[in-house]
Amino acid sequence: MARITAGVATSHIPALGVAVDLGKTAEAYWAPAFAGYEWTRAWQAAEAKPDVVILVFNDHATAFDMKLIPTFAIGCAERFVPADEGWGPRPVPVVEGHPDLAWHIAQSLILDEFDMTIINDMDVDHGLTVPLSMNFGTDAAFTTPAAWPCKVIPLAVNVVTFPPPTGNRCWALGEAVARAVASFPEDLNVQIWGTGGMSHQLQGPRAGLINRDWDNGFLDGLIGDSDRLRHVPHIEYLRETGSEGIEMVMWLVMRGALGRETRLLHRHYHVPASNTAVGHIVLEPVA
Amino acid sequence: MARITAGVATSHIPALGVAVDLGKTAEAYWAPAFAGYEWTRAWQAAEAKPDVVILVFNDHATAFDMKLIPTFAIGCAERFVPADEGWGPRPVPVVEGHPDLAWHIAQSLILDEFDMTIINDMDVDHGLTVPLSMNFGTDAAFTTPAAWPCKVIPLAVNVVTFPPPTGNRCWALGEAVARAVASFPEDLNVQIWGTGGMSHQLQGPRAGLINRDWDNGFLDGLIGDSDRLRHVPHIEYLRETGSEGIEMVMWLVMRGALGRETRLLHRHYHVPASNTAVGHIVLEPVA
Amino acid sequence: MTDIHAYFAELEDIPGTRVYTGKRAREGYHLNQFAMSLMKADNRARWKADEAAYLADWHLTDEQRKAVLSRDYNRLLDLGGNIYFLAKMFSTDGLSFVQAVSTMTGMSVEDYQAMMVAGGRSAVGQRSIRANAASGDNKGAN
Amino acid sequence: MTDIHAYFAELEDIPGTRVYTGKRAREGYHLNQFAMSLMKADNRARWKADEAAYLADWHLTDEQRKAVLSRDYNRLLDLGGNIYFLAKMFSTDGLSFVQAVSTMTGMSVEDYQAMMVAGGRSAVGQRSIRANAASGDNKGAN
Ligand SMILES: [Fe+3]
Ligand SMILES: [Fe+3]
Repeated sequence: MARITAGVATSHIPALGVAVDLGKTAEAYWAPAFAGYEWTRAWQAAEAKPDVVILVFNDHATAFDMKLIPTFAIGCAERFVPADEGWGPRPVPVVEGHPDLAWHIAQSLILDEFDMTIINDMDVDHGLTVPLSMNFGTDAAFTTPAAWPCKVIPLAVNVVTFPPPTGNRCWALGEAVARAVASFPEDLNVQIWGTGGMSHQLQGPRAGLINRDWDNGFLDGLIGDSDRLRHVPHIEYLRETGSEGIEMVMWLVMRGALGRETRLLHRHYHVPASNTAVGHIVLEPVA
Repeated sequence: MARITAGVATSHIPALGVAVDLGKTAEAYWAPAFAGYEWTRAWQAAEAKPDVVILVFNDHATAFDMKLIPTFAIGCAERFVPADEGWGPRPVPVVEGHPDLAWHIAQSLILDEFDMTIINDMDVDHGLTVPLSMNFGTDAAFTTPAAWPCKVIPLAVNVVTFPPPTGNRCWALGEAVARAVASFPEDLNVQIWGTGGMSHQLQGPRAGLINRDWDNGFLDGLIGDSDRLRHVPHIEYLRETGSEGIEMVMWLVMRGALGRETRLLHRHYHVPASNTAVGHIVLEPVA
Repeated sequence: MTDIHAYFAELEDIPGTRVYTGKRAREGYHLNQFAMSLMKADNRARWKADEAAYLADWHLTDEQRKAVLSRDYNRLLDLGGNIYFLAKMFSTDGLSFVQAVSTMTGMSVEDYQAMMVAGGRSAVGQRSIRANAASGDNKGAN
Repeated sequence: MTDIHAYFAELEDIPGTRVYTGKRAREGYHLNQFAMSLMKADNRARWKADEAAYLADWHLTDEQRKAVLSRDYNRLLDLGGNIYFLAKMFSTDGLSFVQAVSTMTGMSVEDYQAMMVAGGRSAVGQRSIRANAASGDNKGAN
């Protein structure tokens, strides 16, 4: 039986991907941001070794333009090619999907009354590939591996055009994903990742907003058996963490999938990377 | 305040559109199918006069291919062009949207935890244009009017790739659409239409299946205060009414939007039109 | 919630019917996308000029390719084709839905049309492969 | 369920922020689709060769056109632009997110970067236009 063994959340800041791709991770500006991922990379390689990652992310006007805006879309393709976001694709491996499990989850979610969009062809942007760069590989220079060590099921959430799904709906989606994984007959070690956030605002006179206290309170809220984050309204993310801080609702899909209680394995917070606060947490479900 | 004043359901058989477009509605084969729409056309023109129709339909491999399959998609564009389904577009007017109300409904539904896909560009196939042909126009020859007499908000439901949304989810979507319409400040007379069905199977050795009793029982179930149809499982539609009879789940969106109780205004059933049973019902909500 | 395994098992229990599940959608992905390409007039012209050459651009299996060229629609359903996509093929051939659909039933177009005018095919004995087997009634099984 | 009118009213209450609502998405539809077109190298080349000629193919309002040509990003946000779409414009100009974003804050790039290194902009006094007005604190209002 497939099972969700861990949840990982991380910012997916494009500049982190650029630092990896240009070999700048050891520079003074970037080193503290990357340092917090060293524990995770060692754990992924030596201990966690997922077969599949369900990677919750958002597209940033890359695969989707304004013609069509799915609230929840699940990638069921054999593979997903890193997108050209306007300056050439990132020099990272093609992302291999897991169509068997992805279709199973998609169909389970629809029977469970989530109104999924099924995607069979999608290029994936930094929102999906930067978290892979932060988690995988073993050398201190954050060299990109020749192939990603596991399959990936992209789960795209609209957080660009308002309203995004409510926090409650995201959490409930995570719960339903966990039920779907549990009913997949093959024995698979599955992780779920939430990406995006933390504090950032990329637009307008208020750009550059960072709220270290709120972000850390959010990280606290993911640990243990509290479900208070489930009920945080959108307006609070926007006021407290900036207009793009709303991406954090995607972390709630991850949290919801871990069940009633979580245990903290690792945590990291750093300001700034480019315009953004870097946040990262690794959790496991408490059975 | 906008309000839902009536619900209409109808088959959307492409052959009915062809009969209209070729001026064959009075031929012996077609006349009985069309006769049952005369009451409705007179009522629409003289009495009902909707400002907007929310038209629940499915795309038949026209606007959507297999790259992307939204469960529920709502059309928010200014206009929707009749699609070329392979033999030229139907010679019918462009369908004018109602972006104000459509965006309002889309946003309300997302806040109400329906995972809508928003569509800003979509050609519409016979699933949407045939019901317009059956409802609008006043002459006995079913001549297509120079313009449709109201705005249309397309609401596309996946009923092609399994699983479609459950009957319960469709009914609940209708209830949420009604709440959304009720919170729109402008005074608008809104109808909701469910389309597709009734019995038909277009594939395999069992093609041509028709189940007059089941279809009529389904029509019965839409009238009054029963919600038994809400719980009919997909397999029952398939076994009893053919593989394409599943389209009837779209009628439940219409029924759900009419509230606790409905009153019958008009009803029509005829076999056959091409491969299909023609079913049609007009209901109003009982306040 | 619904047991997904029971749900999909039941979908396979209907005589003479291939429900378009995710499993079939995967198998038929390139087949259906090929058929969809015939929505465009240019593609139809290229297809009509040389069907085999046109198919060479699409990742079909040999079995799919053969069934496309021979217009074996039941076989195409088995190989992941969906009827709304396959319709682009038979429309390009100038066939109506009634004509194309009748080829899947083993009936002539005339007999099929006569059946429809007489009220269509009855559901009796056509609801369940399992039930038919249990009752010894093999009519339409599989 | 959420009161939709209250929900959207609150989104307009954040100082110096244009939340990308459906209303803005409608107003900015062609603007954002124009920006999206710059994801393709061919289009970027045509755009760079003659910006005004390139824009003529897109249904922008005169105000949007003017703001595009003058790279007035705050104005573009007012006119329905979304930052992820507008990013295709400033990337084509060779600007990073930090450089482009700083132009919206009235700060120099250097000052903006120094602010970020020092921990970023505080939320204090930046949470609510209404609350600021009530307290007589106008900082960042609108
Ligand atoms: Fe992001
Ligand atoms: Fe249909």
